[in-house]
Amino acid sequence: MAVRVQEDDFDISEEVAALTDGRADIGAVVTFTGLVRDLAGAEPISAMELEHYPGMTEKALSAIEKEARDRWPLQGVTIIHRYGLLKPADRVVLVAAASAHRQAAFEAAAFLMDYLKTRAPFWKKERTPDGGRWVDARCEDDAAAERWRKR
Amino acid sequence: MAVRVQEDDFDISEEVAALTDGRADIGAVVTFTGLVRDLAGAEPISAMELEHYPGMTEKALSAIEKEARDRWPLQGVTIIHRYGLLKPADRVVLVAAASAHRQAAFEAAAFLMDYLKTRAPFWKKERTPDGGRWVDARCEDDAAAERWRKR
Amino acid sequence: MKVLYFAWLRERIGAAQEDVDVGDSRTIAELVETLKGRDPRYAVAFEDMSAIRVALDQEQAELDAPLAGVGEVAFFPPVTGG
Amino acid sequence: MKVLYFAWLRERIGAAQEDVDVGDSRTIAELVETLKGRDPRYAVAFEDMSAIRVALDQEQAELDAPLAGVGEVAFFPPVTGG
Repeated sequence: MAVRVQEDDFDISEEVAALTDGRADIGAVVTFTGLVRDLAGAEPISAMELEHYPGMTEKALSAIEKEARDRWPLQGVTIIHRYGLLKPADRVVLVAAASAHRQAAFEAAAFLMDYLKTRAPFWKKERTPDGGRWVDARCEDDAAAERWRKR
Repeated sequence: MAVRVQEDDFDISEEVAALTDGRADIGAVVTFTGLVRDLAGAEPISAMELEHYPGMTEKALSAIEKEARDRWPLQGVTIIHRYGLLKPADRVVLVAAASAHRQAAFEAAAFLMDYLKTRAPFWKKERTPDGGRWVDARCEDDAAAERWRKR
Repeated sequence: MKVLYFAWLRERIGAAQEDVDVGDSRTIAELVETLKGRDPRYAVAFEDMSAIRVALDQEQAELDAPLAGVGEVAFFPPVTGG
Repeated sequence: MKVLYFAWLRERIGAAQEDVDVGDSRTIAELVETLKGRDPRYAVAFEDMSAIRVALDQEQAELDAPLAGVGEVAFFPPVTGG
């Protein structure tokens, strides 16, 4: 399955191999891996809780994958997003895009992340020394998604 | 070493782990993997010979890495390029860029590939049923590198 | 109708999910008013609707979207995954 | 001076590397003319200089770059790695 929502970690090489094994028409694979950082602004983070909307999450990610495949000639797409309790340095999200040429793979991977950030129903809560704090949505993410709007 | 020129294959997960292990200040890692395709235009390719200029290759790749680090706030950069005889579906090149945020990681990885394509002294010869053929440089690659020129 | 709450909305309302009699609410906005009149927790949670997103049957929707034929409504803050 | 050839230049000239007496060549362009006068293989290989790139001591250089103080000259086609 190209889209997975899971508590478990993932392995980048395995996911790339799943896209490329047994075929020789792929010239470029771009991956993005998102990780938990231990700082939010000035405050240290001891853990990150990731909540999501089961059912809608898979639908939203599949819709984002379809949109990417409609826009670029892709031989493969993978989106994996974890949920549950994560620690600093843990992997959170993987997207991978495979194409004959690098421009399509780069653009599609950036697009997948921009849309995922603004359309997939996940919410992060940071645990800090002061307690817990829900992460605010970032204007920059809306702007990043906006640049893919078709004119 | 951030830059490696080698005959051996590489493992994407290992290279990403080398960038991220033991630190929690990295939020984004983008990788690009280039692979040998089995078609060049209409002709099937049975193998690809990759020649390079030992000494100059490492210098050129290190200069490209330095340029990327000057332009973006990066916590890590990896460039691995293989040489020798490769087969279709073999991995040729890996670049990885690690940063706090995804935009820097995406842009730096794309920049590294665009500059590598136009500045690192590698030459590809495709083996086809008709014999061997040196790959021509592509105008698109010059244009892709040109977009990073500082204005 | 099945109503879901996520993130700080879930925490403020004190429930992840409940079955709600939507009464004569025809739109999401009217449903929100109905809920706010039912308990102060809703009035607090739904105080600033500009900070709240809505999905009908797992598709994002606007506040004036009609509820007719809908089985599942979800309220949540702007998403922060990735 | 150490002169290196890569890819199809190496194949046409029939050598990857040679020691060349540059004579009174002061620039790369003059060295190319010297080589072309030495053997027809060079005349063929260097026929279209717009298709050839040059490095002096492993740094890319232009055809009019001076040879003074240079230890290693390399001739090659536009690069095609990645």
